[in-house]
Amino acid sequence: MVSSKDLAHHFDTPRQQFNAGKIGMWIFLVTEILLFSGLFCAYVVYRGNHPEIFVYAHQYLDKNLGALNTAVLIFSSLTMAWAVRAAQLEQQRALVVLLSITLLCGFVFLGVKSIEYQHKWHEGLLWASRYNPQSHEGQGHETHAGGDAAEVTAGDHDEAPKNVGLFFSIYFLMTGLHGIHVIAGMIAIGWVLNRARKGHFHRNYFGPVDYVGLYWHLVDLIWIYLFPLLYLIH
Amino acid sequence: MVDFSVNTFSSLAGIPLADLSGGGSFWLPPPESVSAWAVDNVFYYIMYLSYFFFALIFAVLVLFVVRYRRRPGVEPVKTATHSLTLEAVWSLIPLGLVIVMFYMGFVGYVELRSPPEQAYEILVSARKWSWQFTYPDGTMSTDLHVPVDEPVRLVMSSEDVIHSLSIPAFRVKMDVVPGRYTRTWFQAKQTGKYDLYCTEYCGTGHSDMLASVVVHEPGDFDTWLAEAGDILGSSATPVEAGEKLFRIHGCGSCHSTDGTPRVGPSLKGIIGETHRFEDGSSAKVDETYIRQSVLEPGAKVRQGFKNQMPTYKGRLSDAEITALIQYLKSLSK
Amino acid sequence: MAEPDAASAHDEHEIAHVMPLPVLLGVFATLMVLTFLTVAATWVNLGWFNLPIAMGIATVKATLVALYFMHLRYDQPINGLAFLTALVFVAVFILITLLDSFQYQPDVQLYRDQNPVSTSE
Amino acid sequence: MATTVDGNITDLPADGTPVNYLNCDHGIRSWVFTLDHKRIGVMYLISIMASLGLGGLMAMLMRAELAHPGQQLFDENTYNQLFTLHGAVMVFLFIIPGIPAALGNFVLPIMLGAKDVAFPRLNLFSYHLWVVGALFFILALTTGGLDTGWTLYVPYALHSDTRVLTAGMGAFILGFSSIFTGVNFVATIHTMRPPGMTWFKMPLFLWALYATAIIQVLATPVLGITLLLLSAEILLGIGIFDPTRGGDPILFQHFFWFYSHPAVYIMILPAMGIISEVIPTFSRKHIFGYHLIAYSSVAIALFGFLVWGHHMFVSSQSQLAATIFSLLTFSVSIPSAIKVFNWLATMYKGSIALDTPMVYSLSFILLFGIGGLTGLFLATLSTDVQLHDTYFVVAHFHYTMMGGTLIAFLAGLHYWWPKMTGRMYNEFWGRLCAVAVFFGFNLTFFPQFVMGSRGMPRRYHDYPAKFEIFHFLSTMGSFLMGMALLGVLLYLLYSLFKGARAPANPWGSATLEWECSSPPPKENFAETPTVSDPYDYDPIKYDAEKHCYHRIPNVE
Ligand code: HEA
Ligand code: HEA
Ligand code: HEC
Ligand code: CUA
Ligand SMILES: [Cu+2]
Repeated sequence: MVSSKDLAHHFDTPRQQFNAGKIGMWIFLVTEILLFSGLFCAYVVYRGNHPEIFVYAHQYLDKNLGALNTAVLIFSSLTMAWAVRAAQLEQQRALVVLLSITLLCGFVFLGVKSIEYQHKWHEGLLWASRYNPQSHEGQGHETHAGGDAAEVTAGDHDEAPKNVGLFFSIYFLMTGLHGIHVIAGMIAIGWVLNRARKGHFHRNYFGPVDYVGLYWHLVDLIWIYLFPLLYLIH
Repeated sequence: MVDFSVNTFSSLAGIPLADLSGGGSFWLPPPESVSAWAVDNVFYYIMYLSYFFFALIFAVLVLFVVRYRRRPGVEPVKTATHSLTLEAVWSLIPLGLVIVMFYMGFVGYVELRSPPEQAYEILVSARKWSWQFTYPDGTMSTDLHVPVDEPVRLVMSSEDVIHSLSIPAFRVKMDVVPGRYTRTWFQAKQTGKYDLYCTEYCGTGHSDMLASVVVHEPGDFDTWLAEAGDILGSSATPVEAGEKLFRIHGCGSCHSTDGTPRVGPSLKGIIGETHRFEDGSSAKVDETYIRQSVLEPGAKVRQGFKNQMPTYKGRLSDAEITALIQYLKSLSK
Repeated sequence: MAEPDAASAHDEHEIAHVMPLPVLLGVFATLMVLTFLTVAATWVNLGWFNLPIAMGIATVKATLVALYFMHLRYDQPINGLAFLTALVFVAVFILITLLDSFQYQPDVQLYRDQNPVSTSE
Repeated sequence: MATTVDGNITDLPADGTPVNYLNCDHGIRSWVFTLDHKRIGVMYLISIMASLGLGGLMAMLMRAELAHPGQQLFDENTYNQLFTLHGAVMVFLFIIPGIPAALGNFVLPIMLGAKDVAFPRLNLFSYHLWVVGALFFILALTTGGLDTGWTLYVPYALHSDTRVLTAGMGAFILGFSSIFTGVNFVATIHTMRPPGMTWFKMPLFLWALYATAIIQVLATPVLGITLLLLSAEILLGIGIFDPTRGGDPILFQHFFWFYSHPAVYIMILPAMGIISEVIPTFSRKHIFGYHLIAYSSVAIALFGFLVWGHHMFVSSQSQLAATIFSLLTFSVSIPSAIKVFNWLATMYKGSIALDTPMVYSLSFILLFGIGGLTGLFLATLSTDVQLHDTYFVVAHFHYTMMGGTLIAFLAGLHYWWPKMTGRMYNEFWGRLCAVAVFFGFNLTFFPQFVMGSRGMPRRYHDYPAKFEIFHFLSTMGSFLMGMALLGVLLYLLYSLFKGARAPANPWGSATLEWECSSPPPKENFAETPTVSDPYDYDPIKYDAEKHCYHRIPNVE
């Protein structure tokens, strides 16, 4: 029941084909991890040497929006993993629905991000060379129960340590690169979704769903670290 | 065009293949600093090991190729396809040897990197493409002058890109990095003149970024310092003073005085000319203009050039600039 | 080539392990709770200790995602191995670089104190 | 037809030449969009040869300029662009893809007994990426060039008014091309091995490619992010690397070398793999110490990640880090030593034939020996202070990259040439040029050791007269070598048209790629071949009147 178009000429069994694809995907994820490692390295080096910059600057990030996006991504990870299960069990309708939800979550995530970026833009909280903060009336996000006093007074400039721009350079690099990966993931999901609607997948051929799933989970994984590193600094 | 004629060789004939004077060898120049041993000892240790291993490999290789060359009727002999003992031998012996290598190198490195406490400190400032050495009394020079038999510590930093200060005769090399200090030191063993190179690629003038190290008798050093100290005073005319300043402050690395443009325009006979600028405006070159060019070069950027000139605000006194202007004027005639 | 009887048995699969629904939902719930915890942890000031906590929780979350959402727990070991290798090398990269930059920071700081203009934003 | 005898070929077309991957279908599209690993390998081969020619041409020009002190042909800026582009082209366009993507692509699946690599589409994509990357390089070269040195150090790269962005983008794309090759090879070796091909039945060339793939996958992404950060620095001014914005230029060097040191083992491991195939074949002896050679490849790959700081001993890296890096660097030299001695031991009591591939392999052992041993001078902390950024380093890495990798590449090229093209090249010219290259090479680069240790800095357009003799000799040598290599190109091209038809197994090798006809059929093997010890030459018997070897399954 494996049609020849599902099994490439150079493979013997669907299992061999699936495992090959899976290893391939994992190796690719490895490269993605090392791609991000550069940014994490920069982050660690600068935070290690200039903690004051990070403590001062992180409060301009909106913790709540960050948390919201975290939730959205985790939920999308659930639907994605579920979609893989659906594909394996040939539950075609469920597959289509779940993939659609995942894709939707992607859009929500990007929406929230763009709101955050707009704020930064207006307040001039940009990377080193464009960093010129406006008067901080606008920034009042960081006011949850017991936000510690040291940070609330950060409005006036003489409080500001040197080279705060570096924090925002790193912030935009990390979230930016992650955002690009989200978009790439969404394109991939869109492609799988389209094939799912045409009913391409069955219990002996669901590799693409699984691989795209892995990729999407990695994007989630990276965010799981970005969130506390950028938004939740003390 | 390149000439490969025979007389090339005759022209080369003069050069000695090995510089054996004063402990130099085919490989290394004579060691002129007290810590040269830090490099030389381990260098020769590795060198002789390399001779040995290369000879060994070469000999075995030739022997096998000759002895076991393929000949009709001669079949290869089956021998062991592996032998832990053998393989252990030729991994453990090298292992031991390299551990010694590392240790010797480490000891030497520490020597080269730890200047004695009471060393004579000279500030080094590197820029495209010249060196500037500042002595404790504020005196500046473009060649490095040091007293013999006295430890000298160099505290270095760069104004633009990364450079690297290298004095092969002293076994000294250290990068000069913008935005931070780097340090190195040496103690010259005898008076003389030695080469100083820039060994980190820094652009167009990289291979011209040379200087000499002049090692003086202690007495001579002080007299040199004294007169190098006040340029205006020690020179007969303002023009002469201006000429010195022009050298010391490295103007020459960007400006020729013979009319050929380099990174910056040639300064030959510019006084009185009218120059157009990148922003389209133009002005007559006079004292005020030159003063401005030196203090805020970006203000008027000469057409066809980029705003690459560093400002000399705070580095040149008003009197010195006047001297420079006198010198530039003298070029016009 | 799939045996028909394999198809009949629910959740049985001849190519790869199928993740039971309860597991998926359970993992999701845990992840959400942990997310809330990290945010909550920042409401109380534990000084330097906040960082390890945040990182610890993040790592637990990451592990859950990797093991269950990404099937690593039931996958061929090689994939997990690849994943771990990546992490090890990332650690090497970051730690050695960090160690070095810590070591030479004083020379940078000294320069900045003495030449304030040249390194402002 | 010799080719039909033991190749598993079923049908013969009218003209008598058996169907093979070359003549199975025609037209440019059947090449540009092929999924056949063999055709992709061939396209890679042509491309990297062209790159080698380009890089070599620039090298010749550089040497001409350096023949004498003072300006000969070019001004400083032109010279700076020459050595930068020479280095960048040779590294990113030639030597990194060189052996794995060209020769590896062709033989890996066949050696494995597989029909193709795991992901043929990815394989083709990787080649197309290579072409795009190369185009970016050409673009940079033609529109303003590049003058940063191949190491792209900041802050100079930020100040340079040449095409840093274009070239950086090119290198970025080439990086992904290399990554995809690596992904493909790992997946292939893990999942495409036929029954019987256990890990330790694999030819050592495959072990080498596997180890290489590990590095490609783990290291190259860091080059990617480094180049992204560099571009962001230039375009946006993010300040991470820019001291005038509170950034740290040394950090860039850490990033760069975290990739670029492992990259040198991307260059050498496949080369060592080729040597491990050629030497046993032409000695008709089982390779000595198979397991240790296999393990040492992996060991080199992994240790190679822990030593990048040895490029920064005088860069104002901290003394602590420098010490650690120096110590770890030596750890790599041990596995290399093991390989060298095991190759020698393999020849012991063999029956050594000095065919061209073997001549190259022998010169590899000598030249890489020198290159590696001089690496020890550089790995040693105090001596590196004297030698860093002098011609000693230049000589070191040419002995390893050119004397090592390029020579091994030539060995492999001649070794598999009959298999790839179905033609034999002229042995006499082959040996002659191999010897000429050897002497030309040493004349070019040995003097550079001497002037280097005497203090001659690298990347110098002009130099003090005391170094003239060495530079002059070096230039002479390089012209000799250039001519020899041109000779190689010529007789190889000649053999394509006039060369004798190649039998399936001209050298008497025991690995699988010699079981199928030369050139191989499209699917490599009609039925999966039986796997046996790749270095057992007993069943390989010489067939005098056909001048080729056959596998006679020996009956115990
Ligand atoms: C194919 C590429 C290749 C290879 C294989 C190597 C191999 C090695 N390299 Fe090299 N290296 C480069 C390419 C390569 N290198 C390049 C391109 C640069 C310069 C980049 C730039 O700045 O532009 C460089 C620069 C470089 C430096 C920095 C120098 C400087 O800039 O100051 C150092 C320092 O440690 C170094 C060390 C080594 C060592 C220890 C090995 C070892 O792996 C060698 C191991 C081999 C042997 C040891 C020989 C075989 C063994 C024997 C013959 C038995 C006897 C052995 C013992 C007694 C130990 N290399
Ligand atoms: C694979 C790597 C590789 C190879 C093979 C070579 C090959 C050569 N290199 Fe290169 N070189 C580097 C990598 C390489 N180089 C690197 C990385 C640098 C550092 C750059 C930097 O500092 O940034 C460097 C720097 C460098 C310098 C130092 C420049 C300086 O510091 O000022 C010199 C100087 O002599 C030099 C010379 C040569 C010579 C004479 C050859 C010769 O061996 C060339 C011989 C080859 C040929 C002559 C081509 C022949 C081929 C054919 C004829 C086939 C042609 C095919 C077609 C035309 C289709 N190289
Ligand atoms: C790093 C290179 C560099 C150095 C060092 C340098 N200059 Fe310049 N200079 C330039 C460049 C480039 C220009 C043209 C652009 C401009 O006008 O600012 C220039 C312009 C000038 C001009 C205006 C020339 C004209 O024709 O209008 C004068 C005068 C001048 N420099 C004097 C000096 C003096 C005096 C010094 C040393 C004390 C000096 N420069 C050092 C690069 C340099
Ligand atoms: Cu300054 Cu090179
Ligand atoms: Cu290295």
